[in-house]
Amino acid sequence: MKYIIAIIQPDRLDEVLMKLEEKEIHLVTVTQVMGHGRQKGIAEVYRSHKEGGSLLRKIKLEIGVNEAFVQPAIDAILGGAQSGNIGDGKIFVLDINQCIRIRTGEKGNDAIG
Amino acid sequence: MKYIIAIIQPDRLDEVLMKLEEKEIHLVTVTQVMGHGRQKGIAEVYRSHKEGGSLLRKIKLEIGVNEAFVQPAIDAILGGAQSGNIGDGKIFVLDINQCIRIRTGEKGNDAIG
Amino acid sequence: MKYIIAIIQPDRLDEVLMKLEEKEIHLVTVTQVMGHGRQKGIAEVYRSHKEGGSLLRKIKLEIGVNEAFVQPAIDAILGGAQSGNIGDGKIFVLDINQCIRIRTGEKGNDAIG
Amino acid sequence: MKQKTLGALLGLGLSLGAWAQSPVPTVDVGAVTPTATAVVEVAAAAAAAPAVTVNTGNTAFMMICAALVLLMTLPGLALFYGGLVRKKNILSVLMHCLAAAAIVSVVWAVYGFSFAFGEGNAFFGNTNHLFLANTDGFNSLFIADANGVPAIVFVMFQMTFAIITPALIAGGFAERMRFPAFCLFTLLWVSLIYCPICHWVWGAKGFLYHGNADAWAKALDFAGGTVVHINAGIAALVCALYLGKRKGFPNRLSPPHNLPFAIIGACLLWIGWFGFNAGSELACDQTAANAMLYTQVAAAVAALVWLVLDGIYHGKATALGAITGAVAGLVAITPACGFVDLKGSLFIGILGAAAAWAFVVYLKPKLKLDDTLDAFGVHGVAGIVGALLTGVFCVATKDGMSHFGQFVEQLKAVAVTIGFSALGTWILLMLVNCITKVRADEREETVGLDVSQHKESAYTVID
Amino acid sequence: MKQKTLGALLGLGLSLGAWAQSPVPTVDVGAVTPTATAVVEVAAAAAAAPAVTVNTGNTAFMMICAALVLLMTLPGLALFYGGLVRKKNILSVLMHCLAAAAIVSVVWAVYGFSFAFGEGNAFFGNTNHLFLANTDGFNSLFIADANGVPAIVFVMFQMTFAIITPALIAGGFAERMRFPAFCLFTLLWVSLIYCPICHWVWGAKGFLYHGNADAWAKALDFAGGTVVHINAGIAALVCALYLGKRKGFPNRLSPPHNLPFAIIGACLLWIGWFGFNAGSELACDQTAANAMLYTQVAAAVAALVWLVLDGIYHGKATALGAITGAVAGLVAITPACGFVDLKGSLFIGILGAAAAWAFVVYLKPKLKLDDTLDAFGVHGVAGIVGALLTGVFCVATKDGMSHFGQFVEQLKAVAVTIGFSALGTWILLMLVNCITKVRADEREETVGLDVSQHKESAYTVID
Amino acid sequence: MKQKTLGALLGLGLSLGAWAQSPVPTVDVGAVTPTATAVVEVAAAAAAAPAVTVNTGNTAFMMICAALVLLMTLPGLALFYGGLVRKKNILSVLMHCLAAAAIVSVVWAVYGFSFAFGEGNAFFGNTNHLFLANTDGFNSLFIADANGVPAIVFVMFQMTFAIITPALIAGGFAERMRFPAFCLFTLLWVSLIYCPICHWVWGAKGFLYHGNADAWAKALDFAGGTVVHINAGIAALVCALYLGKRKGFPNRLSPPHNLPFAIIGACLLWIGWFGFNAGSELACDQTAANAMLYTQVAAAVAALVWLVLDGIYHGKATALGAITGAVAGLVAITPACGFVDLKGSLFIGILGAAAAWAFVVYLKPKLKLDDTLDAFGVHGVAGIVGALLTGVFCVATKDGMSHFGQFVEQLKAVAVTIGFSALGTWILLMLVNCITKVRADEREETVGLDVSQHKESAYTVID
Ligand SMILES: Nc1ncnc2c1ncn2[C@@H]1O[C@H](COP(=O)(O)OP(=O)(O)O)[C@@H](O)[C@H]1O
Ligand SMILES: Nc1ncnc2c1ncn2[C@@H]1O[C@H](COP(=O)(O)OP(=O)(O)O)[C@@H](O)[C@H]1O
Ligand SMILES: Nc1ncnc2c1ncn2[C@@H]1O[C@H](COP(=O)(O)OP(=O)(O)O)[C@@H](O)[C@H]1O
Repeated sequence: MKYIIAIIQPDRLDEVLMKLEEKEIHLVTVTQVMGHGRQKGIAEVYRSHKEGGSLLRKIKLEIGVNEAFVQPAIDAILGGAQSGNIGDGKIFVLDINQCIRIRTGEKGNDAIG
Repeated sequence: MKYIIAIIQPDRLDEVLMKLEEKEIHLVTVTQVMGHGRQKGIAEVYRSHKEGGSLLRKIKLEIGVNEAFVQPAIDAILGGAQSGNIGDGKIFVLDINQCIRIRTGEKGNDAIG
Repeated sequence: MKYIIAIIQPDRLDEVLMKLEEKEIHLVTVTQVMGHGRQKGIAEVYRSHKEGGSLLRKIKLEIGVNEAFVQPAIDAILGGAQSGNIGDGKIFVLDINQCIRIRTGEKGNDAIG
Repeated sequence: MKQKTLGALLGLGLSLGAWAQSPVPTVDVGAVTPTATAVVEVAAAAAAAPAVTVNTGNTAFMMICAALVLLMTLPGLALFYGGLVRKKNILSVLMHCLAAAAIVSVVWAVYGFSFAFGEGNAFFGNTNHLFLANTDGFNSLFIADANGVPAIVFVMFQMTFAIITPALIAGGFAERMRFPAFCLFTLLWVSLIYCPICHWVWGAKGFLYHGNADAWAKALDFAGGTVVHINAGIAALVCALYLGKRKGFPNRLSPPHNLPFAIIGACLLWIGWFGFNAGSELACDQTAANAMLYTQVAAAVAALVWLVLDGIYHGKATALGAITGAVAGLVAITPACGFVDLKGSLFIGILGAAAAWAFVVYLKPKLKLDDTLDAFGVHGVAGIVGALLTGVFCVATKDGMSHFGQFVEQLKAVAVTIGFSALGTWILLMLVNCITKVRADEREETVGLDVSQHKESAYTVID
Repeated sequence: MKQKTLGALLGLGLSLGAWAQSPVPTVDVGAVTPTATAVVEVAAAAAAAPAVTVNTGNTAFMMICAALVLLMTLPGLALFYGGLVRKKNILSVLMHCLAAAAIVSVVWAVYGFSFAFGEGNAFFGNTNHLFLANTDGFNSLFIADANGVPAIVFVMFQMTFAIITPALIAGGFAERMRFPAFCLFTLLWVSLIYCPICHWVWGAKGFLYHGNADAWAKALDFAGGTVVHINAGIAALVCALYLGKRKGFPNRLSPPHNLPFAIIGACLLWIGWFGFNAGSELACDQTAANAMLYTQVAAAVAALVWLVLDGIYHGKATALGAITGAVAGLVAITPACGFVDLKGSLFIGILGAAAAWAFVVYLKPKLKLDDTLDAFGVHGVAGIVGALLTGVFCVATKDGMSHFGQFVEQLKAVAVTIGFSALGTWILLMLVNCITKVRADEREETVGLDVSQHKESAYTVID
Repeated sequence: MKQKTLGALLGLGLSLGAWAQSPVPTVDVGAVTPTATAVVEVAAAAAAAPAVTVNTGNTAFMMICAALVLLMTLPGLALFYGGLVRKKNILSVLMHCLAAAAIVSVVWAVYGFSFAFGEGNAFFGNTNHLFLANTDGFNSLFIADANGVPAIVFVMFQMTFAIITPALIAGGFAERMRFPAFCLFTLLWVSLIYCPICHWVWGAKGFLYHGNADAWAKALDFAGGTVVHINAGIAALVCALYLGKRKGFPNRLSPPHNLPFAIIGACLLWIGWFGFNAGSELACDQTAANAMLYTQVAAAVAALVWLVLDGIYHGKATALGAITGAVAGLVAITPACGFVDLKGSLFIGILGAAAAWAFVVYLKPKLKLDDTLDAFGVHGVAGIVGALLTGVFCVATKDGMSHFGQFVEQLKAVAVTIGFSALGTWILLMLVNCITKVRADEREETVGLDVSQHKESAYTVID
């Protein structure tokens, strides 16, 4: 089982979720995050005080999947989030060594979906 | 050392934290997240605009523990968060290969607790 | 490749980001979290209702790096976040087994930076 | 001879005129009989004058005061309450105020005003003013009349009182009442509880109206301590008991989700209260001016008292304490503001806040009572203290009775109000519950009333 | 003989005086003929009196009303709109209201008032009042005059109307218009669209002013149904069409980011509307009082109608529905509030809200029209309904024409307003677009107008 | 012969009456000597009339204005300041306004008013009005009297000025002052700094009061440029310097946590300012009307100026700039609004905003001054500019002195205010610091003043 973490642009969320649904990936956890990256934001000003604008709003997706779904998930995310512009974000894939469905207590591959 | 990630219903947070305390697990990081899952929310309406209501408020817990505490932690979470209803959430267990306590710089198993 | 998760005090964020920049680590994802820890907050009161104050505002950093950058990243975080007081937080290091840059689709070590 | 009478007549006319600020005609009584007719005509006109003339100053004052009292509910009270609940319930609380305003406004225009202020008898109004019949121009039934304020302004001003009272009750059942039940309850409560009590205390023939010579209790209630605050406070207590505790009470309560909202609301309540208290004089005169100042002083000193008590008891002066204290002071001074002096307003503010603090902060936790937003703790307790102290600190008692005598009159009015409001509210709740479930079920409560009752969320999480 | 006439003269003077609240002089008629002269002088003085005296009551009322109408825009409308957009665009919406207030205030003082209310002819004002020339003291050109209200107060009161109208339009182009274009558009629109229409409908010689004997259409518009609401609603519709849909419309819309803000805004609009409607009487009298009450009733019943329709159609009564309904009712009653009775206000509130609901909730999605905040759906639709129904429910038609005749007059005024506003707005948009791009480009829209237009974010994420 | 005098007498009585809107008595002078007595009585009564009658229009106006000025502090200023600080400090800022209102209200009623407005001498008031003694009915000491406004209304109106002034200072020490110290400081400051300056500038015998024939400086200050804004601005500067910089200043500052709050606050300040400026006429007349319009125009043009300067300097017009500019304009026009004309109000608005902008945006960063919310930059700078320009643009100078002469008078008053306020504030801070620590320690500042000073958090993170 793999734990997929993806950071994407906020306005791509709906698109990505749609694409994931198409691949039968229904279970996703979404978090609002701030990204510090290559992409430079518009500097903000408040009277005399200037803000670097180095932290930009991003969306983080977390998806626990079985091996079979790793590639489909990645494709779905690329499909929905890729604009070719700086700031599109990243996908990280980590290993899961246990997964439990709280509702039922099921374990492992059956629990993840 | 293991990194436990649990997604639970918001109204179960206090219960889970209490149960964790009982198991001597005091260190937890809590994040507000939105869950896209099997559980369907109540569709919302704003004048003519309908919202799917497919994203529901959830709470994410992150707990770094030594092997000995993995099962107790899982039990505590199940004990506090299980209602038997769709939407109860998931627990994921990942491997940690290093842990450092910022305050002291301690490393490994002594640092985690 | 490693996935570094650090929980720090909110007022240390700028410092840590600066230190990371010095080490040429530009890509960071920042999340607002609540910490349940050894550090006890100031109990709050609302008329007759008392709040434990057991959840404190913290900042979570996530940094995906190549092996070579793991130690520099840790040093930067320690350098920026260490005050010696309870509540300074933790650093966790996890394994990444795949990383993709959404913008280009690049994979692995080239993608992470 | 003639000349003497003339001097008198002039003096009289003068003072009369000054008092009512209406033009004072005088006639040549030196020129005898021939003009007799003319004299009569004119004299008649003169007598009528006060009644037929709009006093623009008083009328402007009353219209603005009505707007200020509505501001107390929309958005004052809505925010004061809304900021104190959980994120998932704020819209339901705001809706309590919005729906109350909408429902009561229509009810008041259609029959509420007639039931409350129709002359009727000691207990009920009548149907003379259904659909605001007989409220054109001036109507000597309503005191405002004598001040050159059109009856319709009186209707509007009183409407805003009828709106805020049921809205106040929401503090008792917030976070757990179903919306349909709320609407029905509000409709019935304002018709069957508020209108009668309003008639008793302020109706020309009401049996608690000090202006009514043969009232059973000549209670002083300048701006609605009994009618509005005790009444709403008691009803809130009954609702809290009838509905039972919220899920997770008292161990898993959340703190206020947005204290700044609560503070904005409290500030607007404070400002609007000037319209509530000073406006209750129904004219813009010395008494109204005093009422405004005493209202301000009582609110201020009450806020200080709460801050000090919080400081002693909790170790810190809290912002929520400051606004709660201010509101308690405003509630306490409401029945008194037109009858007391500076000293009285200071004492009433201090004692009202102290009593409310003792109940809300000290006693309530022991009682395990889930009065969500302390509608009873603040409006009920401070309201009762204020109503009783009005008898103690009033500068002039009714018909010069002893202050103790006045205190007893106050006590009688308070007792009647408490009894009727408590009993009536309980009965209405049971009635409503037969028609539509009053209490939200566990799931509705867990997901929050905003989504479960209104299919809306107040805020977006991801933007 | 003489005595008789004299008696009459006194009676007259008396009533006159009473009506204008000016002192009533009386003369020694015992001493016959010789004083004839004196009599005349005095009578003259008496007649002149109203014009030269400030009526403090009316003036106080009008000044507070002006403040209330400004409150409708700052922060009422700003919040009502701002709460409904996305987090990343709220500042841009608030800026629409702030900038409109700043720009229009200056324009109005410099030439706007003169263009709108200068006597001029049937179509345009004149330049007699540039920089507020000839507005000291009293000016019989402006009705306020007769009520003892200084002309400058009339200028101020009307200024607040000129401010809110362009601000209302923002509802149509919110979340996608560039700020420089907005400023230029507002400047031109208030000068070339608002001022003329204002002159037609309220100018002494305007061809749509019922007070003008030789008007082409004697339309009744008490407080600005055509001038403000239909005008702004149509302009908003045109802007929405000209600018096109927002990115992601209609599939990827976000819900309101802060409904409580929208509700606070609606409440302040409601309160301020009393100044808007009652103040339009330009005096504090019976009519103003009626206007206030009818405004309240129409808003309340309209809110209920929307709640019921939402309940039937969506299954739940929504908070956004409650405030949208209330605003629709306020819009609908605006042209009517001084001409109808309770019955009329109830019907107009009901029908105005029902029509707006049908368009906004039912029809709009089918039209795929991106009127961001339903400025047309609420102000345009309810405005038109209200303007037409004023002809149906007015208690007294103009010159006692038939209600059908009055309805036709209303229709003519509405048609002219719609035509001119639509055409003029479209032309101005094209004009502005030649000077500076009107529509934000995709990137500006994606990152949000707050950052892209103002280099600011409304809220901090990490604190 | 007699008849002639009679005519004159009538004419006089008439105009007099008209002016004071009080009933005009007339007597039969045709019937000669015998009634002499009667005549005298009545005449006396007539003369007294204006003084003993409440002018309902003026009184209503003043009471509403007092409410508007309180609205400026609660919640206007509270939100304007609160929205600009960090999430963890907003409650502490709101508390500055709430506590100031509570403390000052009591102080004012008990002795503040007496110290400020008791006749006393050129420098101090007296104790004649402790506990508001001798403020019943009318008191010729206070100009309001002549306008038929009860003295108690004047007390209330002035109380709201005494409340907002210390609240304004909070802008200078926000985010780092301990609450107990704040309370003590406010108590002392209002008693020992505000009251005296208020007496100097507005007290009948004040040595800076233009109405005082033997004043040392006949400075024109219509609504409190020196007393309120310069005074508070300077005190804020001194506090900022005394307390030192906040932790992390200037490199690790956070942006405003909730700009919409700041904008709501600014809008309410704007609206309330009408009460502040127009109300300072103490009557509802032509001057008050002018003051209102000029206030509006100055605020509007000032907002535009700031937007343009931001546009040039930062590349974009900012929302924070719009409201900061508006407030600067309002501050600048405050001393002038009753003395200038349209031209003057435009220039004062422009120059006031330009000066404040230059200091806040351009100069301040170079000075490394941590005036948290620019209380000095806005109120101090614009206040000084406005006070001085009042001498330049006033339509009529005092005693027809040259405009340069008037300018010098203004300068003298400004200098005295600055000197006294600066010195006094510094001394009080040192004094307070001996009793209780003024500056929050590092930990209190880091966790935030809300939790460390009040044991509360403004918002919930997890719901
Ligand atoms: N190595 C990384 N570790 C943590 N977060 C990252 C990393 N790389 C990218 N991100 C997240 O993705 C966002 C987009 O990064 P950016 O560098 O703009 O994308 P790109 O890879 O297209 O240049 C960043 O703001 C950051 O939040
Ligand atoms: N595989 C997963 N990956 C990421 N998040 C998940 C996953 N499974 C469940 N979740 C989170 O848990 C929440 C509950 O999921 P749901 O399917 O409703 O629970 P259940 O497993 O009881 O059916 C989801 O909203 C989502 O946030
Ligand atoms: N083992 C852990 N798992 C998850 N979060 C942790 C863990 N240890 C520390 N944290 C986070 O770091 C924060 C600081 O923890 P605390 O115990 O106060 O630090 P210290 O290690 O200095 O005692 C906690 O509030 C929590 O959010």
